[in-house]
Parts: sequence; structure tokens; C-alpha cells
Amino acid sequence: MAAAVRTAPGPRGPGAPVLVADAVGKRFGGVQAVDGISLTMAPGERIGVIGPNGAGKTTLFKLLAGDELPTAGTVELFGQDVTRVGTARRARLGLGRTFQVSNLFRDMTVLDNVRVAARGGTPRARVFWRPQRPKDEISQRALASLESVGLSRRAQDTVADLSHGEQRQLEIAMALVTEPEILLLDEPAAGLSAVERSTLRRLIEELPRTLPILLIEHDMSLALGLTDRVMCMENGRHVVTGTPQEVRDNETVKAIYLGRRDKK
Amino acid sequence: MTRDRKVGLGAMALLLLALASYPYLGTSGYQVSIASTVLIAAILASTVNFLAADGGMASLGHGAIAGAAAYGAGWASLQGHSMATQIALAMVVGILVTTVYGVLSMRTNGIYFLMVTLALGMVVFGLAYRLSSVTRGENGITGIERPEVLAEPWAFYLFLVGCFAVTTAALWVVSRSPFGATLRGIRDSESRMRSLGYYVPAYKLGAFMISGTIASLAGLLAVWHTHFVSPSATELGRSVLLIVMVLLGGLGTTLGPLVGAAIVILVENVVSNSVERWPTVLGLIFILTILFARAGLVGSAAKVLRRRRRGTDAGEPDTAEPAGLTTTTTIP
Amino acid sequence: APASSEDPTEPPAETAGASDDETGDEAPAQAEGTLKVGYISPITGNFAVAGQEMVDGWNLYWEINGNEVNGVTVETIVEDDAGNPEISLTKARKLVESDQVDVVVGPLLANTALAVAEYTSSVGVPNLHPVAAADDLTQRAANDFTVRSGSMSGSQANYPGGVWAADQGHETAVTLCPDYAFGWESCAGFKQGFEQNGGEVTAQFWYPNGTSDFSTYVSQLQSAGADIAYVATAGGAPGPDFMRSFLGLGLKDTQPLLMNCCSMDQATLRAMGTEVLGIHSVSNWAEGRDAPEVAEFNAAYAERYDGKIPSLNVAGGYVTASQVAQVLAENGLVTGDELVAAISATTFEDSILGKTVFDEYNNPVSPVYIREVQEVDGQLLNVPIETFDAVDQWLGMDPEEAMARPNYSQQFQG
Amino acid sequence: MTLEVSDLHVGYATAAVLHGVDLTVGDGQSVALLGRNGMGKTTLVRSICGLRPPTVARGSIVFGGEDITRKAPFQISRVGIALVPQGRRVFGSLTTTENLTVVPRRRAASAGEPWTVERVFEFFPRLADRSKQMARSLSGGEQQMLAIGRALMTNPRLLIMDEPSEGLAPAILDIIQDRLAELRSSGLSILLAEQNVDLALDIAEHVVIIDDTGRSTWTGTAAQLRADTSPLEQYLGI
Amino acid sequence: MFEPVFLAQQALNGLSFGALLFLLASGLTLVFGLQRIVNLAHGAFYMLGGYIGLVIATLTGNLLLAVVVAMIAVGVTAFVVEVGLLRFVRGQEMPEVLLTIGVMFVVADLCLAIFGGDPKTLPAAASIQGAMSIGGLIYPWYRIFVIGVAVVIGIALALVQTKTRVGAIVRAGVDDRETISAMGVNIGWVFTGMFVVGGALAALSGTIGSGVISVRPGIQNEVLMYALVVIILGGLGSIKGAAVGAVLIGLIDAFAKAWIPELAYFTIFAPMALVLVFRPSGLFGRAT
Ligand SMILES: Nc1ncnc2c1ncn2[C@@H]1O[C@H](COP(=O)(O)OP(=O)(O)OP(=O)(O)O)[C@@H](O)[C@H]1O
Ligand SMILES: Nc1ncnc2c1ncn2[C@@H]1O[C@H](COP(=O)(O)OP(=O)(O)OP(=O)(O)O)[C@@H](O)[C@H]1O
Ligand SMILES: [Mg+2]
Ligand SMILES: [Mg+2]
Repeated sequence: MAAAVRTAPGPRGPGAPVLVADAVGKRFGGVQAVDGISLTMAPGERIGVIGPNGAGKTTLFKLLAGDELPTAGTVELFGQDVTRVGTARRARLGLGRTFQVSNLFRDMTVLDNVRVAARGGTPRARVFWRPQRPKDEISQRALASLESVGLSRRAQDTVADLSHGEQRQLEIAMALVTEPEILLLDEPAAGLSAVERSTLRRLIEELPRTLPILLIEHDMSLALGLTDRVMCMENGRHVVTGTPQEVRDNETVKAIYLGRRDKK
Repeated sequence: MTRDRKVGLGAMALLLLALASYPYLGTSGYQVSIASTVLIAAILASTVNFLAADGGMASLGHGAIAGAAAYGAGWASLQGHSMATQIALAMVVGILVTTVYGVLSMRTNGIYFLMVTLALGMVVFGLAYRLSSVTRGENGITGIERPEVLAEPWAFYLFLVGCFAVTTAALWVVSRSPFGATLRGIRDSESRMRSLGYYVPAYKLGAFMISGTIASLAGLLAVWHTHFVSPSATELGRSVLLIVMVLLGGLGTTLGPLVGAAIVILVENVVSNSVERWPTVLGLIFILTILFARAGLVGSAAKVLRRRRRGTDAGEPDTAEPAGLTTTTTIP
Repeated sequence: APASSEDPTEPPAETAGASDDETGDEAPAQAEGTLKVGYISPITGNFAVAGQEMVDGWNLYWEINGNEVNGVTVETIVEDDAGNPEISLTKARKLVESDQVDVVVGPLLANTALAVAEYTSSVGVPNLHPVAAADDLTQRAANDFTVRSGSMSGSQANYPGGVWAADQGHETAVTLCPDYAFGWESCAGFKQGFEQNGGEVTAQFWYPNGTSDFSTYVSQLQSAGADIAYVATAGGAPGPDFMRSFLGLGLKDTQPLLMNCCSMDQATLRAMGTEVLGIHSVSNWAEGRDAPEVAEFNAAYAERYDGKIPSLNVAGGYVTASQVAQVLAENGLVTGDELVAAISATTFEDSILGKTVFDEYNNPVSPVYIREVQEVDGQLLNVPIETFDAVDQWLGMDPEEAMARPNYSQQFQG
Repeated sequence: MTLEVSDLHVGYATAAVLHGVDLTVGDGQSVALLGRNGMGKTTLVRSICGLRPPTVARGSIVFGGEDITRKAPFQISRVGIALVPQGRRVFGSLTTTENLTVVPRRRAASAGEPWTVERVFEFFPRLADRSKQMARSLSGGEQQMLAIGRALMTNPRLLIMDEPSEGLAPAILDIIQDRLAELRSSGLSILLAEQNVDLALDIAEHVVIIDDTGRSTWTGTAAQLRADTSPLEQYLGI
Repeated sequence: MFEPVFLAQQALNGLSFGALLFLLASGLTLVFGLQRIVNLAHGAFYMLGGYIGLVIATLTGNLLLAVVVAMIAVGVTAFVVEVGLLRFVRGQEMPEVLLTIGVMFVVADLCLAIFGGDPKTLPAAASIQGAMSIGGLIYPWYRIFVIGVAVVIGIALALVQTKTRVGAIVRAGVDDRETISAMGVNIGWVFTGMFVVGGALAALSGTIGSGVISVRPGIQNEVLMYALVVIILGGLGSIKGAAVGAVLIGLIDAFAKAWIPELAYFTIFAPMALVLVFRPSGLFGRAT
């Protein structure tokens, strides 16, 4: 599978943390978007990140995924220092992710989107001497992934023809098909309707328990319902970390973040 | 095999048959020679087409790549080297130039890519002009022969038909391969591709090399056709016309380059015999094509056919239909 | 097809002599038929004016004199090559293979001319060059089918300019020429003429083709501070563009200047007007020469083309036509290498370019004029102020010696 | 001014989507448009705003007695309809403030007092802190606030919002709910396409549900739905 | 080669050539840089404007009148092209390319048919005569005038872009044409207006430029290429970038021609290629 061709990750004993962010910070000109956040993910751990709009969640996410380089602190992935390492390399180490704003291949079909994701820079993607085959393993995996998010009936449509919510579903399918060893999700449920949300919920629940997940969500039933541990941020800083219940009951979190519907 | 695919293959076979029988239809040597020019231009245009449609990289430097290859052959012939050496040198020089282009342009995108290739094309043109000890300056190199077996114009023409068929098929396969899908992914979103673990520049470079290699071949064929190469072969205007050919025929279509090349070459060489204001004619053809067949002649025809078959009566005339749409994948 | 496999450096003398004898007797007998002429010239694109003028000159002759000479009808097919050698070649092929012309005239530009000459000689069709200047056309690449009918080689036409400059007492000179074969040849001609007569060229500047802003070069000319500056262009815009910068810096009164043929042709005079009065140039054509044939030609041209004054390009086309006509008149219909040989063997006493004969390499030996822009009857003309008669292309060397040297370049100026 | 959509049939070049939608938004009313992903909410909203594609095949859209079915988007905006588009679509290369000032402001017949940059910043204090920042670099939620503020700046009579809750933190939703209530009392009508049913029912008094037949299958009040949730179960799968 | 007068003169040569480059790029900066319409007919507009301006200048000897007439004439042409042709393919890059190439072919060829192929330069009567003289330094007033015009146009463009709502609307329209129209802006006409202004600027530079480089067949390609180089080097859409790029190229060109003449041919393109290799979005361009 995809994992087989990945370059060997660094030292990785059982129980060693898969992802460590040590006092990372990111400054954009006058804005300190992320300010000294430390985070350790154990194998199989599922962490939620919440916080008001503009708290720095996505920026933190980008620091972990490699889209942005931190202005302070270090990031370690599977025991390897990746602070200055590019996105592609982190992906090859096994990091899978979604985008907060759908980032799809608009002029390609839905199926091709997922196929390209499934090949993820492996030697299969370099095959140029014969056409893509409709029944090969990659296509099967791609279809299965579409099925799991409920998009298989649109496999042959062009992405530009999809509704917003359908594009969000595709976004998730593309992250999952890479069979990542650590999964970062940035507001995966945004734009999804109720049914699709419960599908998503089931999907995440059914992922192997060994897969560590970092989840940013404003939907509290997901952010608090799917995770082992939740971190709340505000203005780039850490506010509180704890079990979902602890965070929900925290007075600061209630004041700065939770709405009437969630405080109930 | 889908019906579309069958129809396409059938049409292709018919076309090749027609092309191959052309010299036997009582055509004059001159007509065969014009047809040869069209085929060579079509091969070159199809490399531009591939890169622009699948890779999103519109190049203004392919004329110069082909020109460089032609100079490779020319120089070798000037030095009295054997035919094999001439061929080898043409390809080596062409591929070398391609590599330089590729490496320098990989970090750029869209219009910036266009400009880097333009600048490099101008450098090649400048070298062709200035490095006269090698290139004989603007007088160019004459008397470059083609292999004995191809000496007859019709033989060379048939050889060109073969080359056209092979290169077109090759590009067709590449475009539908996993690599082609990867390229389209890069075209649509480089950041997504990176986060999927693709080393984007490597793939872009790969595409550029494929396209540049075939362009080099076209350069060699061109010099075999005219027995002559001069800086004008590497001129920017030629590269611009290549893009024009591609758009006229239809970006991303298999036969578009041939149709586009035929129109441009015929206007330049044949219509100009009788119409003094032929540049105006050419310009009007471009304008009318865009107004009435936005996706290019082949592209729009294919779209009309497809729609007719499907029998849909869509309300809106097709608006921005992006390049990638015309390259379809097979349905499992 | 008959191929010309002679070594191009070998003078094609015998052939020329032989056909001379034959055609002499045969003339009256062959006095019927058609001479089909394929005329290639850039009528569109960047060289459109020069190309059109070259065609106009040719047509003018036949319009005045009728296109039937001695029972032979001259039929012309004009093809546009837009200044592109590839198209030029395709058109040549079309003319020869499809239209089966007896002779190809043109094209205009040196590089297109060399390409076409190579092709036509390989298929045994004569090729007449009314304007193209490339030295090699009648030197290293000379052959029995190619004749430079209306122009001179680049070094030949400018050599007398150097001689004249030295005669004027200038001791140092600086040159500015386009950086390609035509420029190298022109500059080499001037330089050799100047230095063989005691002058010294102290600096040579080369501008790339496509230069439009000459100010930096003019500044360099100025700072070089030589007694005279020699400037060449291949015609078109560089002439006026150079003059704009030159005049703008107020150098007209302080820096003596000699231009080549094409930088001071009528196109430049039309563009610049009286600003260029008094500027000197060197060329094998002088529209202001006081001779009846020139006056007649000027008048005929002016009548047909809105009072325009003919340039070297028009003259080249016209001269070529007149040569063909004279040969047909004297010999009846001649084709193939015989046509070239016949032209080459004829003395053209009253050519508008001055008395012209040809050397063994089919290159004209004719006058070169030092000209000055003067206003004559309200018209700006290049009026000859000194004439060098019977200038040949060897710059005082013998042919073998000349052709054994390398081609001219920035590095080798002779 | 009332928006009346009747028997609307709308489709794209590739497929027809809506097959007969009826919908009315009365003066000062607030209507929620519900439906699962891909049922055609955005298609309907775009049709009302005159955006192409899709194309209207049949039916009519009337606002304040004026037929706006085939008008151009800017004309429709000028009669007083403002759009918060799905996916925010802020002008990335403009600053926050420029995003607000770039839109033309209607003076006539506006609901309540006219909007100013200051008033938007009061509405969303978060934006005030980011006033000089390029909109492209705002966080997702900040962009959503900006999109709402931008629509308000046109001083609309009818505010159409396509999933405004997307990406907004729960506490902000409360604020929006409260403020929209205030605005309605000053005469602003609201059409809200939403996935967040709780929020939709809190904001809107009338509800229209579109299902996979492409029709407005269910029309009623929010109170009705609260009392009997079976339509929600049936059409939205809750 | 290093005397102060020579250096000063070369610096002025470079500056004035840079000013000319900026002028001939100015229209394209608007249309292509801000509006992202790949207007390959820009050079042809320059050419047409130059010819018309020259005809008027020759007839009247009045440079201002020539400029105004040329701007109006080309503005009208640009209007026709925009409304009659470009409007149908708005936002679609490739069709725009082909369409504007077509327009370029037609306009340039018709110019050849109408105005003939002679190179034409601004007649002395309409030009600014004489030369400035400071110490040993002599420099033509006309070229100083060109620098002045470029500065004025540059400042005006920068002001329009940053200080007026039109600038913001255009940028918004480029970001998201559909949304700005849903906000009540008739973006179609705004873009048409910009295109017309771009054409008029091309005509202005064509007329004024004809006092430095002659108008002639082929000038359309040369101008287009220079203009593209300038705005790409500077970074798309950045007026400041175009100005810096133009001056940079002008100076490099002037001094390279004097000091490293072998490279004279490459001085225009080499800086751009180098900059793009190291800064793929140009000097002042924002990475996309
Ligand atoms: N490139 C940038 N330049 C300047 N400021 C930035 C940039 N990117 C982000 N910011 C600012 O940093 C802060 C954090 O942004 P971020 O996107 O991380 O927020 P978030 O927590 O994901 O918010 P949301 O929940 O709304 O998505 C925001 O205030 C944003 O405006
Ligand atoms: N540009 C388009 N071209 C073709 N089909 C489209 C286009 N946009 C949307 N569609 C299709 O039209 C249908 C309705 O889409 P629409 O965006 O209106 O749904 P929606 O109800 O807004 O969904 P969501 O909640 O996901 O935003 C979908 O099936 C979608 O695939
Ligand atoms: Mg975020
Ligand atoms: Mg929607």
C-alpha cells in the first residue's frame, strides 16, 4: 500500500509521540497568529482544537502540515524534526490533511481527483506510458473512498459542477484515500448538511483507532464528541486543554467560545 | 471500449489513410511540400498543446527548442559528420536546451512561465544570431541533407505522416496516463499536490522534457525538410504562431494542432499568393474562430457532436469551459 | 534536375564565355516565347516597404517599356515571403516546381537570398538579386545561376566611403554597424578603404538588430571623439532612429558623419525632412545624379507613385528588369545558366546606377557615389559629390586572396 | 417589498436542478431555506440574484412588484437585494475596510439607518482589529463576518444569506441571531439558506424545504417544525 | 568610458529609455496587470496611436493636439474591440489571447495598408527642440520631456489605483467578478472603461514615443514585448513594480551597451529571466 513506499520515518518506538509541536509561533507582520503553542500527540490519540474565529487554529494547522514555516519553536513528526521541511515531504512521512477552504482540482472529474490523491506522489503517479486503468487498485480505492463519503454517484462529474457541500465531502474523501498515518482535519463538517455530518461522524469513528487525528471544528458535537482531548485557543495562545467534558465546563471557554446552543 | 473511443479511433484511422494517400492523388511536389510543412508544424504544436492543456504551462519557447535541435543537425552537417551524428546531435542539443528551460522555469506559473520561456527563447535566438562561428549568424546554415531513404519528397512526406501518428499517439497516451492526471492536478492546484506528497517541480520538469524531446524531433524534421536553418526558425513569432495553432484547433484536443497548423501554414504560404492583405485574413480567422467556436475548431466540433448524441438541449450556450474538460477519462 | 556541382570558389568563367559566343548568333532565331519570372519579396511584415519598392521598380520598367521584348513576353508572378527565410524557400519551391518559372528574382534580405540562391542553383534555375548585399552571394557561394543584378556586396559598396573619408583628411574614424553579417561586411569595407589610405579606425561599436533607442551608442560615438563617424544600417527604422538621437545631442555641427546606403535612403529622408540636409552617405545609387537616364527614371517613378523619389530598392528592381530586357533584346529568349551568363557578359552603358559590367563571379563592377543630402527643386535628394568609377568587390586584393580570408565578423575586419 | 418566486425551473448546461420552486418572503419577514447538500439551495439563491449559470428555464421572480427574473446581477442589487454568497467570496486582494467601501451604497428605501464601516465594525468587533489586513489572509470566520458586513453595506431591503454560519464559532452565531432580529424589526427581510437547522429555526419564522425532486416540498412556519419534527426527519434526515 | 559627462549622459539615456518603457507599458499595466486581460493588441494600439498622432502632428505641428486626437481615436477603437469582441470571452484567458492576437494582426496590417511602411518619426515642428546644457553635459529636452510625462502618468496611475474607489472596484472585479456585480457594480462597463483608458494610454505613448523611436511595421511586436517584460519584471498589477522595472531595464541597457557590448542583445531579457528564476512573481508581485 501507499505506506510501503514511504521513506522510513525516524525512530519510532511504541508509545513515542507521533507529533510534537514545541512552543511554535507564527507572526505575520504585526499579527502574532500563533503564540507559543505546545502540543504532543500520542499514537492513536484524537485531539480537538477549538477557539473563536481568528484564534490561530488554522495557522497552527498549517505549521504542522508544512504550508507555513514557524517563526518560533519546532515541529517533530514521527520523531523527526520537520520544522523546516516542505509539505510534500511531510505528506510522504504519512501526514494526511484537509483544507479549510476546499482545494480541489476543479477541472478534473471527481474520480480523478481521488485517484490523484490516492497515488500521492508514489511511483504509480509517474507511469506515463499507458492510460489510467479503470479497474486497477488505485481506482478501486478511489471509488471506495467516494462511496464512504457518499459521493460515488458523482464520480464522473467535473468538480466545478459540484455543490459546495459536495465539494467538502470530496475534500474529506481525498484526505482519507491517502491512507495517512496521521490525519489533520480543518473544519471538515463546515458546509455539510445534517445527514452528511452524521456520515462524517461515523466515518471518523470507524477509522482504525491507531490513527491519530487532529480535528478543528466549530460543530461542538463533533469537536467534543469525537476526540479524546481538546485544546482551546484564543488570540494565538493556549487557553485550556483537557477532556471534552472538562473543556465544555470550563468557564473561560464558555465565555469566549461556546454559544447558547452549546452551553445547554 | 466506449463508443466515443471507437468513433475517435475510427476517425483517426481514416484521417491517417487520407494523409497517407495524399501524394498519390495527383498532387504536385509543391503541394506535398506544403503538406509536409503542415505536418511538422502540427507535431510541434501538439507538444505545446500537451504542455498547455495538461500542464497549464503555455510556452513561448518551443520554437526555439526546435530551432536549437535544427542547429544541432546543421552544425554537425557543416562539420561533415555522419547522418547518425547529425541526428544524435540534434536531439542532444534540443534536449539540453529543454533541460535548461525546464530547470529555470519550474518555479514559475501561468503568465510568468510564459515570460520565462519567452526570455529563454530570446536567448536562444540571440545565440543563433550572435554565435556566428557556430551558427553562421543570420545567414543560417544551408545544405543540410536528410537520410538517403527519405530523399524523395513523397517518401519524406510518408515518413512525416508516420512521425505525426506516433507522436500524437504518444502524447495521447501520456495525457491519459496517471502522469497526465498528475499534471492536471498540478495545473489546478499546486498546493494540494504538495500536500499529497508530490514533488511538484519534478513532475512539471518531466512534462517539459517529454514535450521538449518531441519538439526537438520536430526541429530535426524541419531542417530535413528545408535543408536550411536560420535564426528566424527560433524567432518569437514562430512560437506565438504555435500557440495560435493550438488555440485555433482547440486546446487539449488531439487533432486540434493539425487543424490549426494547416490553417496557419496555408494562409501564410498559399492564401498569401493571391491575397495581398493575408495577415488581415489570418487575424479575422482568429477572431471569427473565437467568436463562433470558442473551444477551437476541433474542440467545438467535438462538443457539438457530443451534445447532439446526448440529445440535451441545454439552455445556456457553453460558457467558460476549461481546458481539462476535453480530455476525458474512461468510465469504469 | 540539373545540379550545379561546381566548386563555388571556382570562377565560372568558361561557361560565361561560351554562352556569350553562342547567344550572339542565335538571337534573332529564338525571338518568341515567354519568360516566366518568379519574383520573391517581403511585401508584408517588417520589411514591407523595401520589399514593395523592389517590386515596384521591376514593374515600373515593364510598364514603361511594355513586357514584350524582341517577341518574348515577360510574365511575372510576385510572391510575398514576409522576410522569413523558411517562407522564402517554400515560395521559391512553389515558383519553380508548381509555376515552373524560368527565373527567380529576389528575395530582398541577405539571409533569405542566400537560402533561395542555394536552392535555385541546385535545381538549375537562374536567380537574380536586385538588392541583396551578402558578400558570399558572389564570392564563396558564387555559381553559374546566381547574379547580383542591382546591388553590390556589402564591403564593396562601402570601401570607397573609407577612401573618401581618408581623402578628406580625417585621420581617425569610429564605426557603428549592426552586429550581423551585413554590418560586419559594410564596416569592413569602410575600414579597409580608410586604413589603406592612411586613416585609423579607433573604435568599432556594434548594435544588435532590433535596436530602436540609439542614444547610448550616440553617446559612445561622441565620447570616442574621432574625426569622422561611419554608421551603417540595413535600412528601415534604424536610420531615422539613429538620426533622432544624433541630432538630439546636437552633434550634426560638431561630428562629421558618413552613413551607408540604406541609412540615408529616401525612407530616412521622408521621415526626417530637412533636418538631415547636408548629411553624407556612400552608395551605389544616387537619385540626385545629374544624368538623363536617372532623371527619366525618377520622373516615371514619381508619376506612378505619388511623387515619391526612388530608393535603392526601386532602382535595384528597375535595373534588374532593364538588364533582363536588354539581354532578351540582344539574344532572344535565353534561360538557365545562359541567362545569367548573358547578363554577366553584357556591358550596361546607360544604367541608372552608372556604367555597369560584371566580374567572373556575376557581381557588378560599377560606380559608387559619395552623396550629400541636398534640396533640389523642393525635393530632398542624395546628390553625388564624388564618384568612384568601376568599383569591384575585391577591395584591392585579388579574388583568391580575398576569398581565402575568413568571413568578416566583429573580430575580423580585414 | 415582497420577494415572490413562483414555479421556478432552473438548470445548468449539464443538468436541470430545480423543477418548480415557490417561495415568498414578505416585507420584514425572515424565511429559511433548508435542504440537504446538493438539493439546489445555492442554485435558487443564485437565480434570484441573477447570477449565471444557472439559467432560468421557466417561472418568475418578482421583487416589490418588479419582475427581476432576467435582470443582470447589478440591477437586482440596486433594487435592494444583497447577497452573502456561499463560501464567503471576499475580495482577497482588498483590505477589510476596502471590502466594505468598495460596494455601492443604496440610499433610497433602505431598511433602518444606513450602514457605515463603523457600524459593521460595531457589529463584528473582530473585523475592526483586522481593518487593514488583506482579506485573503483573514481567518475563515473573519471572512464570513466580512461577507455579511459587505452585504449589509449595500443597505439592502432583502438580505439573502447562503450558509452564513459556515465556519463561524458558536458564540458569534448567537450575536448574529440577535442582530438579525433587531434588523428585521427595522424592516429588513431575510432569506437564509442554512445547514444549521437550530440556527435557522431560531432566526426564521417561515421555512421552505427543497428535496431531491427539486421542488419546494414543504412550506410552513418554524413553530410548526418545532412542534412536529417529522418533515425534518423526512427531508433532512435528522 | 568613465568620464563624468559620459556617465551622466548614459544615466540620462537609461532613465529616458526607462521612462519610455514605462510609458509604453502603462496601458498594459492597467489592462493586463490590474484587469488580467491578456491584451496582446496593446502593441498594435500603440502603433495605431503613433501613426494617427504623427499625421496630426505633421498637419498641425501641435504635439498636444496630436496626443489628444490619437488618444480619442484609439480609445474608440479599444471600445469597439472590447464591446464587440472581448466582452464575449471575458475572463477566459486563452480565447482572449487568440482574439487579441487576431486584432493585432488586423490592426497592424491595416496600418501598413493605410500609412505605408516607411518609418515615421515626430516632425521637428511638433517636437520639443533643443538641448539642455549643463557644463559639458548636453542633453535633448525632448527626452527630458519624456521622463516628465512618464513620471506624471506613473503618479496618476498610482493614485487612481490606491486612492480611488475605481481602483478598488477593478481589483475586486479581478478577484471575483461575479460577486462584485452581485453587490451592485456594473463591472462590465468598468472593465470596458479601463480597457479604453489602456488603449488611450497606448496611443499617448505611441505619439510621444515617436519622438524617440520611429513608428513602423513591426513596432507592435517590439512594444508589446518590452511592455510585457517591464510589467512581468515588476510584478503583475504593481505600478511601482512597472516603474522600477522600466528604469532598471533602461539603466542596465544603457550601461551594458557601453561596458559589455557583447551582451547588448540580452540586456532586456536577461534581467527579467534572472529575476523570475529567483522571484517567480516579479520584483513587487505578490506570490499567488
Ligand atoms: N497571512 C496572514 N497575514 C496576516 N494575518 C494573518 C495571516 N494569516 C492569518 N492571519 C491572522 O491570524 C489570525 C489567526 O488566523 P487563523 O486562520 O489561524 O484563525 P482560525 O483560528 O483558524 O479562525 P477560524 O475559526 O475563523 O478559521 C487571524 O486573525 C488572521 O487574520
Ligand atoms: N456550476 C454548476 N454546473 C453544473 N451543475 C451544478 C453547478 N453548481 C451546482 N450544480 C449541481 O446542481 C445541484 C444543486 O447544487 P446547489 O449548489 O444549488 O446545492 P445546494 O443545495 O446549495 O448544496 P450545498 O448545501 O452543498 O451548498 C447539485 O447537484 C450540483 O451538483
Ligand atoms: Mg480556521
Ligand atoms: Mg449551497
